[in-house]
Amino acid sequence: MERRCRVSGTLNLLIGLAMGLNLLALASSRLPTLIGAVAVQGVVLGVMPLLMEHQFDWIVALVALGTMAVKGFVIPGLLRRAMRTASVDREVEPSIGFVASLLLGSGGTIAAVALSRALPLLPEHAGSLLVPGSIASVLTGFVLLIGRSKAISQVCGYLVLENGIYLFGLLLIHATPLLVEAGILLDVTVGIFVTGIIVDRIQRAFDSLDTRKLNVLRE
Amino acid sequence: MKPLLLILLPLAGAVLAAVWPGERTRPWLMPVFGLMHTVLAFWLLFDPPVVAPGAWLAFDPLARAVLPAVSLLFLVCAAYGVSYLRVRSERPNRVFVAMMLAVLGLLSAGHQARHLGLLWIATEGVTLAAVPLLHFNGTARAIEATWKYLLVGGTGIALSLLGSFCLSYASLHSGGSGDLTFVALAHQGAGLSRPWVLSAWVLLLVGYGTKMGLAPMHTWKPDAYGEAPGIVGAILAGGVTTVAFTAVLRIRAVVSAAGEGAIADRTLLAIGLFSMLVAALFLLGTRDFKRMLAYSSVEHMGILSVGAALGGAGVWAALFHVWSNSLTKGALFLSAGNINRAAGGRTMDQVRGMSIIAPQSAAIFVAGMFAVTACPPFGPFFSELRVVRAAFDAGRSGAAAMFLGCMLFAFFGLTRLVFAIVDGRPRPASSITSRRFPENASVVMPPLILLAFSLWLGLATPTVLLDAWTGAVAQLYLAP
Amino acid sequence: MTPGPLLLLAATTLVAGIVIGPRARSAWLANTLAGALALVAAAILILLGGPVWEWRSVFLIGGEPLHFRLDSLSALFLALVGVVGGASTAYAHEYWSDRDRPHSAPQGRRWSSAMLLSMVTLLLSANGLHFFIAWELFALSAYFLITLDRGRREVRAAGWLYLAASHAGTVCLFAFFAALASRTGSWELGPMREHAELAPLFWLALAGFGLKAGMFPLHIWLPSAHANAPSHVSALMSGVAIKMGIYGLVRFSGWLPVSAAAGWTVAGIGAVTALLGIAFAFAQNDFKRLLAYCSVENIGIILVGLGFALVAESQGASLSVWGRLALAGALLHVWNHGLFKSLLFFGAGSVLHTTGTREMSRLGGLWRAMPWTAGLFALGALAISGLPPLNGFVSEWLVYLGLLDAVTNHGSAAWAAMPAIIVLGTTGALALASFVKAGSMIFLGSPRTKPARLAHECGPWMRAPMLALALGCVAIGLAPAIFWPTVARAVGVWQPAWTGIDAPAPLFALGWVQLSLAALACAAVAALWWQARANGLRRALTWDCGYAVPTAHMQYTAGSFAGIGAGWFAWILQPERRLHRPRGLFPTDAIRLERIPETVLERVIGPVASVIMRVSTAVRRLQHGHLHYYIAYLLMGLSALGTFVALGSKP
Amino acid sequence: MMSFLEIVLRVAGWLVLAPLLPGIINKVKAWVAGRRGPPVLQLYYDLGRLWQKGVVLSTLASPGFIAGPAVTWVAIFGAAMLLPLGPAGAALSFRGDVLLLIYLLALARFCTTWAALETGSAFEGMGAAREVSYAVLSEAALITAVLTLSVHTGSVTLATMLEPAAGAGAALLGAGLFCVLLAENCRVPFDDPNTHLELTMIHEAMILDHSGPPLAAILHGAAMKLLFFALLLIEAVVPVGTLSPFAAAATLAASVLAVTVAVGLVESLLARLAFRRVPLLLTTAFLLCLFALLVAWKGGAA
Repeated sequence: MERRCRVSGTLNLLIGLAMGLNLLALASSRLPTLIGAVAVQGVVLGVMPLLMEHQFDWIVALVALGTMAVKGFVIPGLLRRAMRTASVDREVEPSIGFVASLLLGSGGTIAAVALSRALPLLPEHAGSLLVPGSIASVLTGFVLLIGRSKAISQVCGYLVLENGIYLFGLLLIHATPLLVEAGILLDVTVGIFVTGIIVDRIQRAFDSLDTRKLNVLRE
Repeated sequence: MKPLLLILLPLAGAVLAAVWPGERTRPWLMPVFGLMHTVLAFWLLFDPPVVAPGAWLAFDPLARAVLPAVSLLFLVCAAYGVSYLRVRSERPNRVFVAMMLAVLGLLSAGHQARHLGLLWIATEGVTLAAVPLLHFNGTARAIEATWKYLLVGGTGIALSLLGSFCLSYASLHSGGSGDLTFVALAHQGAGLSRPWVLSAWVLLLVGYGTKMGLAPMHTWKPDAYGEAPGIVGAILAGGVTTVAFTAVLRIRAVVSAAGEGAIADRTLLAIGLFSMLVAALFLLGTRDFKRMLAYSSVEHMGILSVGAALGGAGVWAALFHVWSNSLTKGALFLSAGNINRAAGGRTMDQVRGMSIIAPQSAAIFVAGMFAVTACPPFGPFFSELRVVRAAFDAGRSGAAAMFLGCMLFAFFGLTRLVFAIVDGRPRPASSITSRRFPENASVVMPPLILLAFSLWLGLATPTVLLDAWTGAVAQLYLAP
Repeated sequence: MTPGPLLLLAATTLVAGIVIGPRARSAWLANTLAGALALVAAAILILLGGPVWEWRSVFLIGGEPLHFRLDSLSALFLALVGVVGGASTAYAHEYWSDRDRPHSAPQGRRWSSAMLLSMVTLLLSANGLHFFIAWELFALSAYFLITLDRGRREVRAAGWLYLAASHAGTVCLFAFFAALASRTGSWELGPMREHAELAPLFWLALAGFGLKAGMFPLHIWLPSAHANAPSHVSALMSGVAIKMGIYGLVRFSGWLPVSAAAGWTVAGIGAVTALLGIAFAFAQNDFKRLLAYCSVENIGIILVGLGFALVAESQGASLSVWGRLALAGALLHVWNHGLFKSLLFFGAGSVLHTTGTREMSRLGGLWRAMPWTAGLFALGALAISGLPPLNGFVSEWLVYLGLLDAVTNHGSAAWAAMPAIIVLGTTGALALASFVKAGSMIFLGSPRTKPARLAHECGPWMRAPMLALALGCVAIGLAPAIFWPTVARAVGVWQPAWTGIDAPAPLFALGWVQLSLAALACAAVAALWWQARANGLRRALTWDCGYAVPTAHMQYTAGSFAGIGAGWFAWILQPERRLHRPRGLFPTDAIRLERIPETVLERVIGPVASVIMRVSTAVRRLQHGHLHYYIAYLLMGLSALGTFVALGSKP
Repeated sequence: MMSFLEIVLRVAGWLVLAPLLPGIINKVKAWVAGRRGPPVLQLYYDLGRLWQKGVVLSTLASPGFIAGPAVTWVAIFGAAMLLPLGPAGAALSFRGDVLLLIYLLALARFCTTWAALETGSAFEGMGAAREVSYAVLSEAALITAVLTLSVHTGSVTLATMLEPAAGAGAALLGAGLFCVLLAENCRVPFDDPNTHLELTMIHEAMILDHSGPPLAAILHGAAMKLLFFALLLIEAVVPVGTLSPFAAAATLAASVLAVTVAVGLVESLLARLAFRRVPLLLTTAFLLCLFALLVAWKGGAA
């Protein structure tokens, strides 16, 4: 019992860390910082399932490792490469200012806590911050998607969004079969690979990753 | 076995295409595998297999009611694709053919998925597989369209994943075993935790609605349909959207089993009418006939979700409309592709006098336009009439009035644009480009065949389809 | 003998016409004429008191079994379709010949077969679904007929206006039929007066069918469509097509329970339509537009008859039999207007064919070049002005008589009947003015322009149909008693309480008077002519108060002729004038241009449409190509649906 | 149905007596102006002379130019035959004949204007335009008057409609009908039959180019029309139908004379209205008839 409390305590600590990383992602004015924040968040998320397990389970361990690898290293690496090849200046160029983004992010976090009050939790999840954490990350992802104009930073936003969903998925890690987890990984990896490819193509077609240039198609 | 074959066969074809050496011969893989798929699908349509209740993948009544339409559409488009890829021989077609077949396989998976997660994975797969198809042309515009499709669609998909999680979490309350097949979920019924079900419904509706292209999540549609080749547009509008629609239907059944059917129907009605309104307003002013098709498809998605909101009769009519819309839209997209190539332009400022340059395609385009605006004797007339009748049956006269008003404005916009490009004196430029892309049977027959199917569907709806739809309605409304 | 075989024959010929039309010209003509004759024969079999013909089949179309029914009411319209359809077929043979129109003539043949076929199906269908399908096909084929001459921009514009308006009507009918089917639970049509809950549906029918019939203010599409269509199509449209709207109204007002309010409304709309329609007609300078507006007027007269029939029916059919007279008059006027309006459009067509202009002020003196056309047009003008001894008078007389009886009954209907009678009288006087204007400006005086001087008479294929229609006008005018029973049977179908062949009006006496008047007139003309010849005829320049060299431009023009009357209706006509007065001692030029806009279209619909388009433009700006906003829309949609659900699902 | 002799008498009466009225009017005008004036039978001489004269046809005129006057005359004659003469009744009477009556007058108008426009002269055009336009108002007034009568008597047959007096509304109706009479016959103040300024005429302007027998037909027709309206006015106001034949005949004769003199007096005392005022006067006539209708309606309701 007290192990559970300690576990959920450390878990909540990590979740709090992830939320903090959200705010960092929002505040970071340079791409490398942003990518870094996202990478660290990925690693943190990867650790969580191990903590939630009462007894050691290979498959879960594999999933955790896979997540850590992909979210923490592969994708950030990809993005860095894209950034280097595109030789974009490292500024983030927000279309929503940093302060505004921060306010939105923190507002989102508060809203997340408020929303999660309305949603009943199972007893074993009582007191865990998973739900507010995930909602906060999703909202942060949206703010990044809406408020950043570089393709790379939008991809980061998308990643944060995915992380939020992953956080939520942890609620179900006991109940739902691995299928969903596999789904997450598949989605993230394939999604990011494709994103990487497209980012690359955008860079070649428009020799820039500024998506504000991508508004030819309009009414 | 057969249901699984429906999925594996095209995927195998995709692999084959990926390794196939001959650039000229590769396109033939599409019609070949398409034909096998269609034969299989109609075989299953005529003699439906028994479905194990716990199965994750099965050719259940709902799949039976929709999948053959997609398969048929794909077959005709594939036949068209052969000649299309011949005229576009300057582009490598390896990825294109492989991904077309992959899309078909994943579509079949999505239609047959009876498991929340599986359904989501299949839909996601379709989304990603369609990406290379979208920027087949490789132009900057195509890439921009793809980027928007990917991010908007991806966000939608992410939300639907979150929704699926919410639904499964809802099922964990009152001791759910975590079995996410729709049957099991519906069986839990009122046991599902109400707040989670509702949030799941919202997230899933937005997520799959993005794939369907319901307003305001439709923004990717005009760009994607506008820049993709006509054949891809046809598959997207007639196939991919239907997966999302069947997903919505399945989830709606679970939600109503949880006792929230009324609010689910209200949301469907609201978003459907909103989509129709937005589409009508866009259609009134748009000048690009391929984007026009996209908005018209938004309108028809609205019609589908209105139908889905009107109870059994409405869902029946909606399934009917899935068929008639897929086939008619297919005809429109293919003939639009012909016109686009012949005229070398897409807006009513660049394109004029197509009745002189490409008479047959223009005639098909006009006929298809009348068909898609619910003029008899084509399919959509009958299905939309049934939707309206269902609305009156459900006592929703106001909804019916708004529905018809949007139809009217859509008609104004469509006729305005279509006749602008069909009539008048052609531009000299287009008479040159048209010589490079002459009309021949291989590009005229496929849309004509689709139109003929739509006609046949309306005038003499085959009984097997009738009871397929009835069966699907029974499956969806069996929940207590 | 049942009409079945004849109808089958007609259907086959029409279907064959669609197939062979583009290629075999003469074969198509013979074939379609045969079909038209078969239709007329079939209609006559029923109108002569034959039993109602009914045919059911297990063959499903759109999931509904075929069910055809031909009773006196539909036979009445079927006969009109046959007569006018046949006439316009023959007329088109020369008027829209392959020699002049190599491209559009073949298409024209195909589409007119299609239109006739769909109208016949519409008249026969006893199943709502098939009725509606036929209705829509008829509207579409009419569109393609109107825009036969697609090359011209104004034709396309007129065609699109027609298409848009007719689809607006279709949408009303969409709702009407869907609601009917959902409330009765079946698509079968038939008397359902006992279902009181169906009464509100009549308003939908009124909007949908009235729009096609051209009732004010839904007539906006009519003038430009009739004016820009080829004349044989105008004749078909004006003679038959708009009558399909009337058929729908009569048919469903006979089947559905109709509230008294609906009756009053129809009558009121009819009166307004008649008066304003003819006011617009009087002011026109384009003779085909004049004819088109005059169709609006006649529809108004028909609606007045129908409206009072509805009022009578709602006050107790057996008590107020005057409604029977009004309805009979209206139905007879359907025939009459079909005959003389097609005749007039044919006449207008042959003028247009040879002079190439629709401006009355560019014509004049054509009687010398085209005596046949002039004479027949004059006859048509007499008939349409409702003057004895021709058919127009008979039907208007019946309507008047019905209204007068309503007045003398001192019932509540009298309050509406008295103004209606006065309006009808005024309308008649204005109609007379309009057609004196049209006839004289086109055919009398001296040619105003070169084309008018070089005009030539039309050939036999255009003359024969006009003669046939003119004969019809004379026949109904001189022997109304013969035609009464047919109309009476149709009325009996509409309201069983009004069955019976005995005429409540002395049609026999009227017929004799008209006959003797006609004879007397001929005798008087002959006598006068003979006496003048005996005393010696001398041709000389028009005296014109001794003006030495009168020129063609000194003649009164269409505009100046209508000046006084149009001035009284300036409030609705809103003429747009461009006036450049002569200035100085030796003025070189002076211009006075006048244009009569379609007021409802340009002053009401136009602004509304532009507002809607502005909204659409504003909405379309949201699709500005910025991905960030697209995702923001997605988020908004999410939150909107969330709140909707959260608010909506309070247990 | 009446005997053959009676028909002949009636026809002869209409043909012979009609041309007397214009003569009387002119005599009255001359008398008021203190001149001797033309003989009362002047029109007879003119008709006789015209019937013998040759015809000058405009080069533009079609056969309609001759047919027009003939049909006009027949139409007016037909209307005259439908008009009941007190107890003698009409030559032919049936339900709804009153409408035929009105439309026969319209037919006459159609033919007159048509014939007028044959010549392509601006004056004829002018006259015709005025004729058809003012007819709109006068026809409204006439039909309202008819409506009044049929409301009053509850019948739509002239013979019964004209039998009793118009009751309370008689004075209004008489005034209205008198205006209609003046307008329809183109007398002052609507039109001036013998001014010499064609610009200001209606009826005379329309027949400028007619000559010989057609002109004779027109003049005789006009005279019949005048008599017709006089009789209609009288029978609407005076219950002639209820009197004994001789009394009725006397009353008719006397009151026709009275109406004619009245017309003459109006012509000599009033000046012709400006054309833009004409519609005003006609509307007044229409309103008079309308009030008569309302009175009759109240009476009928009571």
